[in-house]
Amino acid sequence: MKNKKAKTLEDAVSRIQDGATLLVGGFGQPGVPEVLIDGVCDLKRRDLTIVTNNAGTGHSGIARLFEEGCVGKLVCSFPWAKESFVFKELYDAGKIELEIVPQGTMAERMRAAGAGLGGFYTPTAVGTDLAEGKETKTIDGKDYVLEMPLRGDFALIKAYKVDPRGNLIYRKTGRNFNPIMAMAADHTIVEVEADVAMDELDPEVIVTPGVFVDTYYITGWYEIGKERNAS
Amino acid sequence: MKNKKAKTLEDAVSRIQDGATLLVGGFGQPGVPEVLIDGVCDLKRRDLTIVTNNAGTGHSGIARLFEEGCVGKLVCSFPWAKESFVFKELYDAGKIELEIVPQGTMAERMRAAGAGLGGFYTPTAVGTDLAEGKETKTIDGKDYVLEMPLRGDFALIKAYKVDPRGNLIYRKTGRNFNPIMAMAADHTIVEVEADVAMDELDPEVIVTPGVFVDTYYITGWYEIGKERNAS
Amino acid sequence: MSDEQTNLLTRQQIAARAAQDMEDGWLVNLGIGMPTMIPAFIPKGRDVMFHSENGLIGMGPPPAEGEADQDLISAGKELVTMVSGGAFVHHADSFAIARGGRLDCAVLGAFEVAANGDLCNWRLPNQTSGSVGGAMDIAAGSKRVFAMMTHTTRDGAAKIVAERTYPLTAGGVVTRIFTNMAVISVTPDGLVLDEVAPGLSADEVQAVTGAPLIMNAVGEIAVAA
Amino acid sequence: MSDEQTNLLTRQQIAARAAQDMEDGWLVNLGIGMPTMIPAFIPKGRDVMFHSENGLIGMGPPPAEGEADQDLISAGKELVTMVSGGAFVHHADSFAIARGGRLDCAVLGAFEVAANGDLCNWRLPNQTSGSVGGAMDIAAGSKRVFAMMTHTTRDGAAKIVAERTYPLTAGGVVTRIFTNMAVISVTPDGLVLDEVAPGLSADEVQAVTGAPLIMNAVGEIAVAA
Repeated sequence: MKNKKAKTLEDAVSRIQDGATLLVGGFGQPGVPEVLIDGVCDLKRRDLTIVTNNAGTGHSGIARLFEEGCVGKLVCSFPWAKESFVFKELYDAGKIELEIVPQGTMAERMRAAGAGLGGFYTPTAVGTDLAEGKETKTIDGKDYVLEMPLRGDFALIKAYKVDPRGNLIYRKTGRNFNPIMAMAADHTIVEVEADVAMDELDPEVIVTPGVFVDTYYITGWYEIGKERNAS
Repeated sequence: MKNKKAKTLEDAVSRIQDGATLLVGGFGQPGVPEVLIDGVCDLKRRDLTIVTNNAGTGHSGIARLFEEGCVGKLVCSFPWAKESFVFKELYDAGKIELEIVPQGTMAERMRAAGAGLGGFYTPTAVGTDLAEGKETKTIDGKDYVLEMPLRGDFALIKAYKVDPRGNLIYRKTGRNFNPIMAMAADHTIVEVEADVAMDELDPEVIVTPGVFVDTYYITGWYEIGKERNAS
Repeated sequence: MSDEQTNLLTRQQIAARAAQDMEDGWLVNLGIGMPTMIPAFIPKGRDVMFHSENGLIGMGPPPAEGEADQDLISAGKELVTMVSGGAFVHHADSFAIARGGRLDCAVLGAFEVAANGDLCNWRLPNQTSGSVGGAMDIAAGSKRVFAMMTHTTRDGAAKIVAERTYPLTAGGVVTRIFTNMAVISVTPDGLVLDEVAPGLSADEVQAVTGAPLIMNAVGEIAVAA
Repeated sequence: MSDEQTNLLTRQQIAARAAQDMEDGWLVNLGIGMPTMIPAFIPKGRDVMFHSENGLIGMGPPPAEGEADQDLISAGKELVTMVSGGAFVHHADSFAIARGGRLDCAVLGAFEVAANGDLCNWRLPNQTSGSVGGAMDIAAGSKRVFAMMTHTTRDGAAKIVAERTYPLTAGGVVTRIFTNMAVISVTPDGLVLDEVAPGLSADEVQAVTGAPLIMNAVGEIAVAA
């Protein structure tokens, strides 16, 4: 059986190259793979495209990735939160590109990529700025916008438990985008609190089947959003 | 709290009127709501459209619905199994209409309906008879067929356990189309083996949230595909 | 100047009024800000479930001291709890609920609402972008959209207008408007002034509203003592 | 006449040969019929997981006597078991796996395969419809599609042809063909005859094949004693 467990943080993320597109899980702080993001920071990559809901908090996580100059473009739904000041500064200085996508469309575009679809028509954003330049179509008397699949070279996600096959379960609202992103990337890397033995996860309750998981790295529990001790 | 529990089989299904479109769960025999189907048979409705994977087995379940003249049209992926002889006879006699849909497209069309989408582009069936008359589009150099959402007036599904909110879990391959159909109908009716008290289903393992469930009817366990004692 | 002196409803009073419209058995999504005050005012005996688009069905009140769970937050990123009978779903399923018409109601803040129900709440006209979040999906998909806001800008300009001037969030979706001055229904015939705050006249409300209000049987907003 | 007398492989032998191509770590979908015989022949030590499109990841062998579970079946509607580390998913997720490119291989029966990899396996030309099941989705989405079939029809007509004459299942998808006479790869240059059954010559295979076969280094199919 393929060993998907990364021994070190560097092993988990080192395939990521300059210019890669990374789908990064999390909504608010739950479900953000903070350890993996730090691992990517340490690689000092350049020109990454990051797809994630928020534009980072304070100076850690995604914000650190911005601050250290690793990111060329952000695709997100909610860029302008108070705590996303690092992103704002870079954006105002013209140092980072931004694509705003409605949150449900963002989730659905990744799901479409994962499901092998070429695109879909959504009622979201019809008639708005965010539909500009996009094909529209009237279907059964209702207007829709054509949206394209959004695929990552890598997904960086956070889960609660993993078994040796890479089957995942999540914890509460830490689930959010993570299962969708796991489906939508060429290579899915999981930060996970704990690993369990084979057969400990009931096949009825697995949220992300291991077929979507390429690599996982065990972090143990940590307080989200707080500074961690270096490992 | 709204009481979704039907006291009798008739209460569970009696809203169904002539001409309604019914999404009926199951693949093979697991997950087929046989008791609900018998309930619909007893209503003696006419001109129903049935969306389900198979064309019935022997003389019971969906096959009984065909045999009693309730169905005007079948939408399915696998009509010509040996055991679907009742359907074949009606079809050959010109008494029933048939729409064949690739199985994955059928699932995705229902999901699209449930997710409020206007349609989607799929690589499935490109260049085949089943794409005839459908719009095609080349996206990023690959050809796709436009498929439309498939919505039901009712979904008739089978689940394993239900709580008072209508939250559902399924059992093994009895899951199949059921969760998708629950999302895609105006009114979802569930046949379910057992009901459990509030808080007995872990919110992490619920497959179909109760928001998709309108009515459920408890049947207890029965041997699938076998004649049942009248209740 | 306090709200009381000017006969304007407080934020709590607007939330309390909007809460009266939440019907038994509804699934409701609440936008960031004022709408999140609604759950505390749901009339007793009514069963209303709250959907939070980050995958939480059955959002409950903030946790008691010391009982917060860092993995349980609302779409507004506040620590919350979960009620009995809730479920967790992922983001695509959560928005399938919203876009697929399973939300009985969404209560959203607004910069501007037009007489035809156009909702503008994601971007200011002088900004090049905004934080859209899930607003467009939820506004486009919900069975009903209630706008909840102050009746005018701080400068006293109308936020309820004949035709929108702000960037659109979703067209023709708002069904009712709850402000610190009035309750207004959006109908095919135009805006209907249903209720005014105690001490205000219908004409006073019309004076700060940018579209004509139909006034048939204007009631008074019931405000708890 | 028995297969042995005519140097044709038995169904088991075709399955055993195809099983050799199942690589360690693969996720594989097996079509109805002959392909379902493959799991028994996977070489020891290779980890191959089987996907059944009715929502079963990790399909295992048929249950032991008395241990069948009525809710656990394959896409071919036979009672099966589940291996350790499997998972159940619903139909949309199951086909997301197939269409989304997570199947390393699908092994499907075929009526006809063309030199360009066109797969025809869902409907006979003289029928007005067929039971498509999941064949089109799986064939269109899998990273590799292996066709597994008798080399000719019962009447001896070629099933491997220059251009398809049967209704299409998916265009240009077949990567390798396993028959009772040969193993053939579909390449941009055309069909390459990789191996022939013991006792058969390459020319004998070409004689019953409807498209030219490239013959560079033709091996012999290894058959267990």
